[in-house]
Amino acid sequence: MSPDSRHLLEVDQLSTTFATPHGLLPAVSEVSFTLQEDETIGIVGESGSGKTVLARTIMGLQPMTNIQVEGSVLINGFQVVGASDPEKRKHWGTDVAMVFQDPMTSLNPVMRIGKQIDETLRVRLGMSRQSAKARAIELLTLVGIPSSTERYDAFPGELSGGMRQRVVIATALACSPKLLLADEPTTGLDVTIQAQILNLLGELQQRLHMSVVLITHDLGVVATRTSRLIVMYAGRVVEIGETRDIFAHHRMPYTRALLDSSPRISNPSHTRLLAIPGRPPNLLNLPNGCSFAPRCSFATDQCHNERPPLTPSSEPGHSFACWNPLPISTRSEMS
Amino acid sequence: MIKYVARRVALLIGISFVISIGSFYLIHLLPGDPAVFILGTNDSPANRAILFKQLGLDRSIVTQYLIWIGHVLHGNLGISFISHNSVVSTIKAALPIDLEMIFLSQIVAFASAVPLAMRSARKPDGWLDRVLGAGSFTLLSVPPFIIIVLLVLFVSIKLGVANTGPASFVPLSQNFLVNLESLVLPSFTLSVGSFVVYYRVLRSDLIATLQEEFITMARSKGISARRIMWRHAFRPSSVALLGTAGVNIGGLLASGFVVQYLLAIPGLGYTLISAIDTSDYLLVQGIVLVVSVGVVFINFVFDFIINIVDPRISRE
Amino acid sequence: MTSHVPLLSVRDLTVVFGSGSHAVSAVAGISFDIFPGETLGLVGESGCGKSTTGKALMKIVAPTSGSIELDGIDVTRQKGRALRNARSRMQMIFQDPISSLNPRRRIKDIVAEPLDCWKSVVGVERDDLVADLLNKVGIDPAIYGNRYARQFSGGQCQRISIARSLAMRPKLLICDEMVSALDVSVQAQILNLLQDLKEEYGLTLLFIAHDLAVVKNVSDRVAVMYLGKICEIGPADNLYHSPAHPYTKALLGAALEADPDSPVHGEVLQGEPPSPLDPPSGCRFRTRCPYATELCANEEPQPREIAPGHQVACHFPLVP
Amino acid sequence: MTDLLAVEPLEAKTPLGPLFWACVAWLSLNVLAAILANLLPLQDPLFQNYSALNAGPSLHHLLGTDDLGRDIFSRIVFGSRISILVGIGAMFIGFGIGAPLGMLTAYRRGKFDHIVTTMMYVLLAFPAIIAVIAVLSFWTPRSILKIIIVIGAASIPLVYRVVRAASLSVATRDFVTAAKVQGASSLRILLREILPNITPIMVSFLLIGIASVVTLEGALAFLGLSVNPPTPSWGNMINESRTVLAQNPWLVLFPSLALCLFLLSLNFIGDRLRTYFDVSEVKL
Repeated sequence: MSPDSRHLLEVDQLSTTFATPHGLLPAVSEVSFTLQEDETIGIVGESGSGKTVLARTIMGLQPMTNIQVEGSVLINGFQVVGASDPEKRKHWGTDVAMVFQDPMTSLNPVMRIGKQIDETLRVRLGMSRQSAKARAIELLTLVGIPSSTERYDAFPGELSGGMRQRVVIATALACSPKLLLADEPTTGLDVTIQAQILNLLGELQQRLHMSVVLITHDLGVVATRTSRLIVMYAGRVVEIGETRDIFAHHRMPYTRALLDSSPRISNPSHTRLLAIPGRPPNLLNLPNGCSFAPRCSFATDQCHNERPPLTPSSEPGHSFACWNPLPISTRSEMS
Repeated sequence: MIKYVARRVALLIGISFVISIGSFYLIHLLPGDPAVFILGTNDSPANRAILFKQLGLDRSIVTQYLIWIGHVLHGNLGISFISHNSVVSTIKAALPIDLEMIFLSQIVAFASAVPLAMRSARKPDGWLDRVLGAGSFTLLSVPPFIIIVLLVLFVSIKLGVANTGPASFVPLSQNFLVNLESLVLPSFTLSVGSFVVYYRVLRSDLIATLQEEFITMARSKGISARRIMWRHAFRPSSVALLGTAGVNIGGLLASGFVVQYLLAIPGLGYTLISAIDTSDYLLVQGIVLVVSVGVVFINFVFDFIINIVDPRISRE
Repeated sequence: MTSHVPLLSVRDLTVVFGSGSHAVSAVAGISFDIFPGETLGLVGESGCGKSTTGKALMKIVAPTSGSIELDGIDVTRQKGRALRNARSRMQMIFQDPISSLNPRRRIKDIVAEPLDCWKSVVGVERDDLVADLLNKVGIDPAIYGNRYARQFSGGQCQRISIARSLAMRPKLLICDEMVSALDVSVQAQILNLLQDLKEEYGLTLLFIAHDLAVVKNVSDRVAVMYLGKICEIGPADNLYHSPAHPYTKALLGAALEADPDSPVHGEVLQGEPPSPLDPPSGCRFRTRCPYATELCANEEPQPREIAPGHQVACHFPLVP
Repeated sequence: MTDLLAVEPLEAKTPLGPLFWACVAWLSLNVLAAILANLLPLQDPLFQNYSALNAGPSLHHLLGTDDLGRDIFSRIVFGSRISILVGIGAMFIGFGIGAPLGMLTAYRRGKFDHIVTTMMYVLLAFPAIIAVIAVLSFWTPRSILKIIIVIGAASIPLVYRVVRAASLSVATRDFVTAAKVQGASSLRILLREILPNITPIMVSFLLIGIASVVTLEGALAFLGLSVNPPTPSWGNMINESRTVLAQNPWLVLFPSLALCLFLLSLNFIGDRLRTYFDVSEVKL
């Protein structure tokens, strides 16, 4: 982290609240972080942790109705929060692009894949029909699609899941965005295909000098592919820091619990997992204090009544939200 | 794709075969000797001989069918013993009126349903959507024979608009403008039913499509809302619309019958009802056959269009 | 812990879907044994036939050929009541916890369903048994027994499914991707619960999953499937530590560990599995295998033992 | 651990609403009046009062009289009998045959399903309204029973398609497989697992189906193909009114209003029930 590098993305006290028939639902609450050029940051959390809503709020893709967004999101100097759709359209695709979770549903099923890529080129960059097609085929080759000229005319239904995700990536990269948000880009893909896609994203990031936000529920995906990591629980950042520090010196009991409950290949078989009791809280009915307190074995009265703020730990850039943090040098049983 | 079309054509032929058997068998539903009914008041030995030769009424039922279908395939549906006209020429004279009515009504229905459904879908539960929702739901419960009677009552009788009332029909070949005038109320009546169905089907499919991930993906590329609606949302949402339209054509013919009956417009419906009233059974049989096969064929064409619109269907 | 007489013995099982040019051998001749009290893990990527294998064992899909012997009785050709009888000794838990339970029934009735089908236990005894089963899986029958299935979360539904499957005291439990729809923290709860109940009820498990780490965690032995065939089968620790089939190695190499110090896989398996409509000749993995030779194209490798209980179907098994 | 098993409250459903209950009340009133028409203090619907031809609404004739001096109110009440009888009768036939067949083929699949579904598809392609008109015009003399049989038969493929689609979406879910695996018999699975899950959609389709049948009967009566005058029905009242449209608009307005309100109530109840039970995943 050299001090002179620019912050490409600055998220400050960002909250997203949905108005539902059953009350207000705070999907994302007071999230702040920054991202430098060429950096990859990971966001991990279970379902309902707010990671997907966070990604969409950063993009500014949320619908306008029944939703309240507060705080600020600056991407390359552009304020996303409060911007109108036409304003955002100018920066979507060129400043920031997104790769979605399910390649089965994120491509238009009745449009040839080539057309879905060159549509962006023609609408956004004003390219001619021929040059857009040539560029689209180039992009398909770039993301590793064999015989891309023929595949240009294929419908998404004719491709496998891994191939479709490559097409989604090609579409996202069409206007050379500076920031790529990847929301669970490999969930639902087989392990060997997952490895191919993650390698592809890593390669492209270096080659095209992008910053990447990698959102996942799988600690394995972020462990070796991100420099910094955010752990989310119930819509809040509960721990943030360099990836290595989080794995080795996590202070928040939830992070520990998440690591302990994932089975590992390196463990001998029949290793008893340390499961967290209960399940993630109902966002419509959050406890007053720490959201994790009802499931936490270290919880005290303070945890139940007062929300812990993000507190710096000993390593630079490492903070956690906990009243009773784990002692500094503990490593969990994993290593 | 070719395989799919071949399968559909085979099915079309099969269905037409079933329809031909059904239409053929109709005259045997008549209680007693069909010849008595078909000849009506013209029951003379000479006519009887002609009829027996034409239909082979003294042969086995299978032979009768083969004789009959042989005539049909040569474009001969027999000669009515009531009106002494060939059935085919009567149908040829009436059919264009139905087609014109359906054509006009469908233009109105699509031209109003598509843009309104799009506006509704853009803001579900907005004021426009609520008004159209309640309005279309109410219209769903008003049968066409009530619509046309009320239109005639208020427009032709109370307001006295010319050329719209009963028996004011003028053929297209005679006077184009008056012809159009005389078809305004009938076509409008037909278009109301179609509009309601098309609007509701397209609106709900558009709303579902607009929530799909690929629409969010298209937005994230920086494409305008208008382009997303037309290029990305409309096509995948139009499958049910086209399917409904195909099925609706059959219903339109029936609504057309009612409208023609009231206004004495000599289309197929009016001809059919008059034929039933005068017990002109050969004419009824001919109209049933032609209309049924026609409706099935239109359905087939719509199926084919759906396939082009959504390549997923033939791939299954 | 395991005896030498298998509880379940599968020989040359094939399942073919469709016919003619559309025929797909989802399972293309597999043989394996499961011994009483053990857990056999079955891993592979989507479309490899692992779920079809589980369904064929339960006869939810009809096996095309081969034999399935449970406790020495061939269940392959059984029909009607005999089949229903055999099924009560084998039970299955499905992937989608929500879809596994009828949303319009109360959970105590769902758990009692097998008992009601067989009329084996009735009246108060039945109610007590249901209550006991629900308690065993951590759901208080007094509070929740009368709720409808649709009111429960995924993890809870999976608990109810487990309770239901244990009602007839089956010998063999087939778990088809039973934790893959759950969050990590809930997944660990269910895996632990399964382990506890396995010991308490003396169950034998066939654990089908795509997640290598989960399979390793629960299994005594592991079988790896690729395109309808078993390519390697052996003791879990042994197979994970020194995989002999190139596919097993590639699969393990692609798996991600939650550890920043684990090596980043430089070489990953290229390409995608070929279509099962038209599988490659000889060894089915040869089109993606870095070690493939002409022999692999011409001759299908047969399973052979390379270590006690460790079999591999490869002409050139990797030596540790 | 049990204490942490928080159970979600059932999704709070939006209530059915006063309009729904108003429709139910209106419908009940219609049906009750039709059943009890003979016992109610109504005038004879066939009695011709020559001193009051084409009279407007008055105290003596609440909704006026027609061109033959018959009481419109009484004729509307008696006319509703035909519509209701045909609607319920035809749907009884349609559901009686179409529903069990649809459930069975969806559960069984295989060849039997393929044959029956293809056959139904063929029948469905045949325009039902034209088939009904054709059969009714040849199958003389017309009677209410014949009308019920013909419309009922024509509705079988439609009911079959809806029930099969609904059953199929249930039959492919894991809990049906689970029941099979536990040793449940086919009959038990059909009645215990599938039927409860498709009941809401069947009820809603039944109501909308009755509305369609009543509309069809109205159109037939309007064309003079239903019950013969002087027996009143909503359709033939509207038909008879068209000759005196200019002189006596009441004659068309009241039966039309009665028919439309009846249809609207049926459609509204059916639609509300469908959203209430959230069966939108099954496309009709």
